Amino acid sequence: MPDKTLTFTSIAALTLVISGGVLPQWAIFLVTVSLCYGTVVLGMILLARTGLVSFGHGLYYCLGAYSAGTSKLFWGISDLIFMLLTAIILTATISFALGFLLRKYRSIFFAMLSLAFSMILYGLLSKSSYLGSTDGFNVTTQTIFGYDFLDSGYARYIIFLITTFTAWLCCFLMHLYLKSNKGRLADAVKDNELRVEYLGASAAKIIHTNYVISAVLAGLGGALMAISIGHIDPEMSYWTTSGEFVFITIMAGTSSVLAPFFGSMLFTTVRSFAYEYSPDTWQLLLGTTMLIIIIFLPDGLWSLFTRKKKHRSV
Amino acid sequence: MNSIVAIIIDGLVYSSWLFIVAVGLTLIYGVMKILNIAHGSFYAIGAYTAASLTGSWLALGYDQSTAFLIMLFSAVLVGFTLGPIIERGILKYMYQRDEIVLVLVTYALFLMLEDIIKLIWGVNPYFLYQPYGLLGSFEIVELTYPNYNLLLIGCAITIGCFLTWFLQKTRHGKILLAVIHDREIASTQGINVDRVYFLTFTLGTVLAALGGVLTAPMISVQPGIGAETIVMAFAVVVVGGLGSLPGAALAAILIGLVRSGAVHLFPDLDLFSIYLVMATVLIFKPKGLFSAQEERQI
Amino acid sequence: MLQVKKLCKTFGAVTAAENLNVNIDVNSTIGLIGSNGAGKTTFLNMITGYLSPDSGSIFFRDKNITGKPPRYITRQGVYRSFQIPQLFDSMTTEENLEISKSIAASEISIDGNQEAKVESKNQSVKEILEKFQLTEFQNQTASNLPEGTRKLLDIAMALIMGPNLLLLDEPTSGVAAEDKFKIMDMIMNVVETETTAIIFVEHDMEIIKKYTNRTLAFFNGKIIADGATKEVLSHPSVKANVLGLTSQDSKL
Amino acid sequence: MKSFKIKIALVTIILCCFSKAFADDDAIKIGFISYLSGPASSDYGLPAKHAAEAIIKSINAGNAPTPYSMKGFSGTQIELIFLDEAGGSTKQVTEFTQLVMRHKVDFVIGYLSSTNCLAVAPVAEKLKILTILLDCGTARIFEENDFKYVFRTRSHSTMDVIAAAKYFLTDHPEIKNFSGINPNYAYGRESWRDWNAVMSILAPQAEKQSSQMPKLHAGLYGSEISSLARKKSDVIYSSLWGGDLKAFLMQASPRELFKETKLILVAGEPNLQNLAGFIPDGTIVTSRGMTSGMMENDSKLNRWLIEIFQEKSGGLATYPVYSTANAILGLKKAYEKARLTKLQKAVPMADVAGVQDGMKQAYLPPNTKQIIAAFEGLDFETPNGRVEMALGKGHQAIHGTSYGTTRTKDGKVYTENVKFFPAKEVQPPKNIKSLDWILNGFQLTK
Repeated sequence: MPDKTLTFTSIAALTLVISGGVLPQWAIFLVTVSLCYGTVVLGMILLARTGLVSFGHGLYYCLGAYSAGTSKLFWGISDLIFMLLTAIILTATISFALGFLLRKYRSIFFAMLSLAFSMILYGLLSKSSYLGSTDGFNVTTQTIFGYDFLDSGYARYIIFLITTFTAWLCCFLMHLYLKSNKGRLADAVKDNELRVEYLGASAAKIIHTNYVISAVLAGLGGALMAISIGHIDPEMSYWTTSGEFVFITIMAGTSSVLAPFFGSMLFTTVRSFAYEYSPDTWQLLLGTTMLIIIIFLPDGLWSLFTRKKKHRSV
Repeated sequence: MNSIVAIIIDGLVYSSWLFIVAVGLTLIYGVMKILNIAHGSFYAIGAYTAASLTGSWLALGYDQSTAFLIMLFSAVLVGFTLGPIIERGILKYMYQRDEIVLVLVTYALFLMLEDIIKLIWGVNPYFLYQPYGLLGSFEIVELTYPNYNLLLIGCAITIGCFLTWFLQKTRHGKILLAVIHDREIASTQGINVDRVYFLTFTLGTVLAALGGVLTAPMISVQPGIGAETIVMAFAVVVVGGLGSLPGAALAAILIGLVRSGAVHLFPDLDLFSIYLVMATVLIFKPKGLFSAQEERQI
Repeated sequence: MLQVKKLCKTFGAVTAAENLNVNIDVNSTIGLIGSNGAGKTTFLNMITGYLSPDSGSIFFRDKNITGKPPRYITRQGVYRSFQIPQLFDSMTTEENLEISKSIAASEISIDGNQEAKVESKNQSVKEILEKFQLTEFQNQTASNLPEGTRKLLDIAMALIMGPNLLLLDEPTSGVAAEDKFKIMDMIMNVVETETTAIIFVEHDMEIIKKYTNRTLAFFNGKIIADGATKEVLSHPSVKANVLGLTSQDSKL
Repeated sequence: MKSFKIKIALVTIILCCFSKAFADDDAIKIGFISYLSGPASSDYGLPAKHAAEAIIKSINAGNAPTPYSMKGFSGTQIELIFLDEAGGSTKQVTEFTQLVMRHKVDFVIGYLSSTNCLAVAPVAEKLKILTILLDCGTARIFEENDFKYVFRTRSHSTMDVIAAAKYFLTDHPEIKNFSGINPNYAYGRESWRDWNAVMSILAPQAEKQSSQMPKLHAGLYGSEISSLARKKSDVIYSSLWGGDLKAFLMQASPRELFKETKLILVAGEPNLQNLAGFIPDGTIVTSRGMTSGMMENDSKLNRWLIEIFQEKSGGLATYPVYSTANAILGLKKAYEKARLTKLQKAVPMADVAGVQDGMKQAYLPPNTKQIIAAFEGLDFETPNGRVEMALGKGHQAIHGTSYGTTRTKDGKVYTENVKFFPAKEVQPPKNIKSLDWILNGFQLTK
């Protein structure tokens, strides 16, 4: 039986790829940025399903971006694929190490300790004049699989394709993971950690695994963002950046792997327009939206699409 | 030797400020289990109100020493207006929700209030410089300190003592402690938790505003001061153990001294000395310095 | 199968366990009785790893499990139920059982200990649902189930892998009086008694009399009587310290 | 049913937003970005925004004095689109792209923060949109890159540091030691690094004592002040600005930090009057190359700017106002010059059809390439004097700057002993990075 979500994900990705040929440049850019955000939020969703909210995921977002951005500096390579790989390796390593500590924490304490770590990175990067301090530096991506695409005139489209492909792949794998026995433990841990322990599984290990996965996704999102924006700075690790991810997570809801992409698409679009039409009161708008969603749609916007189904089953 | 004295004095002054700014946050968390990000906005609104009210009061030609009364009035005014509005209007409907969701609710409020402040006071900075120099100054180890710093330390001690007395000795305080200890048991024993929440949130808001009011004479009151302060207050509260009053006091002193030491000895570390303290404490004491060990009933 | 030696535990000034020595063999059904705070649940909690004892040791099938985490002990085949049902509230009854089974069946190594695997005596989810008469509830979310059903599901989750030692914490509390025997019958029906030992905490002496062949009576953290149920219940000290209180309770 | 309606509403909102994007008309559109929220908005971002509005209004009406008296840009009206600079560089790049691609703005003027300038410049290059950077101090932009589409119509901040040292050392050549308090972010760090470099060349005997780096927008500076006070240095160098500077001075002056210590402020506090009462007499302040009420300047252009800004916002024209004027006037000059060149070149020749076509072509507005060609190396009059696009292959402006010392009288801050430093004295020549120039002893090579 073909899985509905997977089919839909693939159709959506294909539609994006095709429409990329016709869409105006600015829309392609907006979609690329949304997909980068979406990839980060996809990881946040896995954490949220495990019952954790991180106010410091900017740490991995920023690490991913910096490892991609510095690959030219440290390795002399500015190949897109290599940049993504370094981001994956770095975020996986660091999150694996920090995971031993963070897996002991829950709720607010998890949120706060991860915030502290991301702010330490912010402090370190701000101090390092070598990496441009708070000004950051520009990132140039020259090749992909060795093919020099930068000056081909299709650079933006190629980056868009890669981002779409990565987002699709992550979405696909995440969906399979969440459906698998191991993935379903996330919900179990969120619901009742004690019971999980008394069934013989280690909640800490489940949390650790999911933490690493979500960190890698954040790193990938960050690296893709660095590549498509072309600039990185320590602000990516500041707590307000993480706050944005949390915002999208809550706004979109955690019930589907498509929700984060839908959420970040909406978020970037609305922000872009709110910014323009009410530059003085866009925070008011953002806050009000958030409050309304929390009050009236506790399961996020995605629940609008699934609500009917639930009614039927009850 | 001199430098040690300077580190301690500077540290204590900064600690007092941290404590004043954070105490409302820890009180609200203790009773209501809400980590209130909007605390930063209350702080900012307190500062704005004090700066504009006291400013226009002094412009009327009243004696400068009356400024302190107006400042105190500002804190109470802000607390008793904003606290009830937000608690009754929004938070009341949220109590059954998850702790993290409540954080997000207050984050939304924070975003909204940031813009509302701009709509009310505009973006031009306000100054309330008179009170800072008004009290004169004292000299120690060849350094001059304004007596306003002593006022800050005094206020911190007074607030700490008052709250301790209130919680330990008064009926209302004991009720609060009961709610802090166990919300469900308290409500089954006939305590009106709803009212306790209302009072706590109002008191917490007054304290937040007081923090802003007391800081106003030292800074330029302008957009964005709330966001900078709330992170500091978080650090204090988390290091101290969420909801613990003595914890907040100890954490404020610890962070204040560490920061002051860093500024004097390793100025480059200032930026993240606070987060280092936070991370270090949390690594060894996952729930902060003071926290009741929660044993789950099974 | 289970050897408990000189087990002690104090909470501040309260002694919850004082020099407990118990040996339990396969094919025994044991009741724990005692007033509230006598140390019954603490005893269960120490065996299952929720609390670690101050001193003393616990061996299960000749393996030292003292102070090990719950998941390790569970993997040895010690399963338990809870006084307050511990369910996955956002999932349906069926999913609760499925996930329990999948955790127990998966071969995740625990703390690198590969040996610690459950000897599975597979019961299918369907069978358990039927045996516990949960089939009609299988698609209902756990949080919406009636209290008695939650209790049943909680026990069913402990039973799904066929434990070697089953610990039940007040299996019939919160259950309507007329249903309590039904529940106990279901449990006994599912457990393969020849390879399993059952320990349960119970206040109801009728249940104790009907289902146990051995009883431990707790008082102030000590075991004041241990033996055949009949003997224990007629033990004078038990009568005074345990039954006296409980009979008073039931009058109130 | 209800959820279906909500879905429709959502989709409609998104569609509406998108469709708004396709409106178009003949006016020249300029995107203008400055801080409209956050700590930098009150003293920097908003005066810049108000200035832009006032200047464009005046230019559109043809009320600006010569040589800028032509209506609009060569007669074409100008339209401004404002955006907020707050929120980090990722957002800025996104918004910049939106501005250019969706709104099809013709030019972009903006950015006060160096971070945003660095982030946006390569994107402007990629999108081939002429972008004028408004302020951003860092010298890195044109020293580390070759940009074709990006210009900066004011000098970078190295000038402030060099002029500060020269000004101070004229009166205190015997300086023994110095301390610094600078905000802990790229600008503060760079400024402090440059100061140390300049001192190592101009006053090698001077010893660095305390080097404070408070967090940006820290608010409380008690410990920093104690630490500085204990050192009793000859001079304290500071690149604090805005609310941070005010807070620092408010806390430092009752503590008599400046009794024996001079203070140098290089961030060009836009509104010195805000500091009346806290700023110690004898503080060395700079105009950052802009008039800012420090220099007597009675040019027509200056009077015009002061007047229209006063009318718009009721305030004094401060240095962000002058920066804005530089950017807009520079662009206007380049645009009109490009058009003129184009007209001059369009000599009708040959057959009739060719003449018509040629005329048509000539009267079309100049394209970006032509404007860039006109802009490179341009020099033009501004309300605060002459600006020359001399560095960065004609993309980076240089101009003179002035320093003075403050004296507060009757609640007003006055500047005395104002000294003007011509551009060439405080700006590196072409083809050398400013830090290298300083370390080479202000020579091209040693």
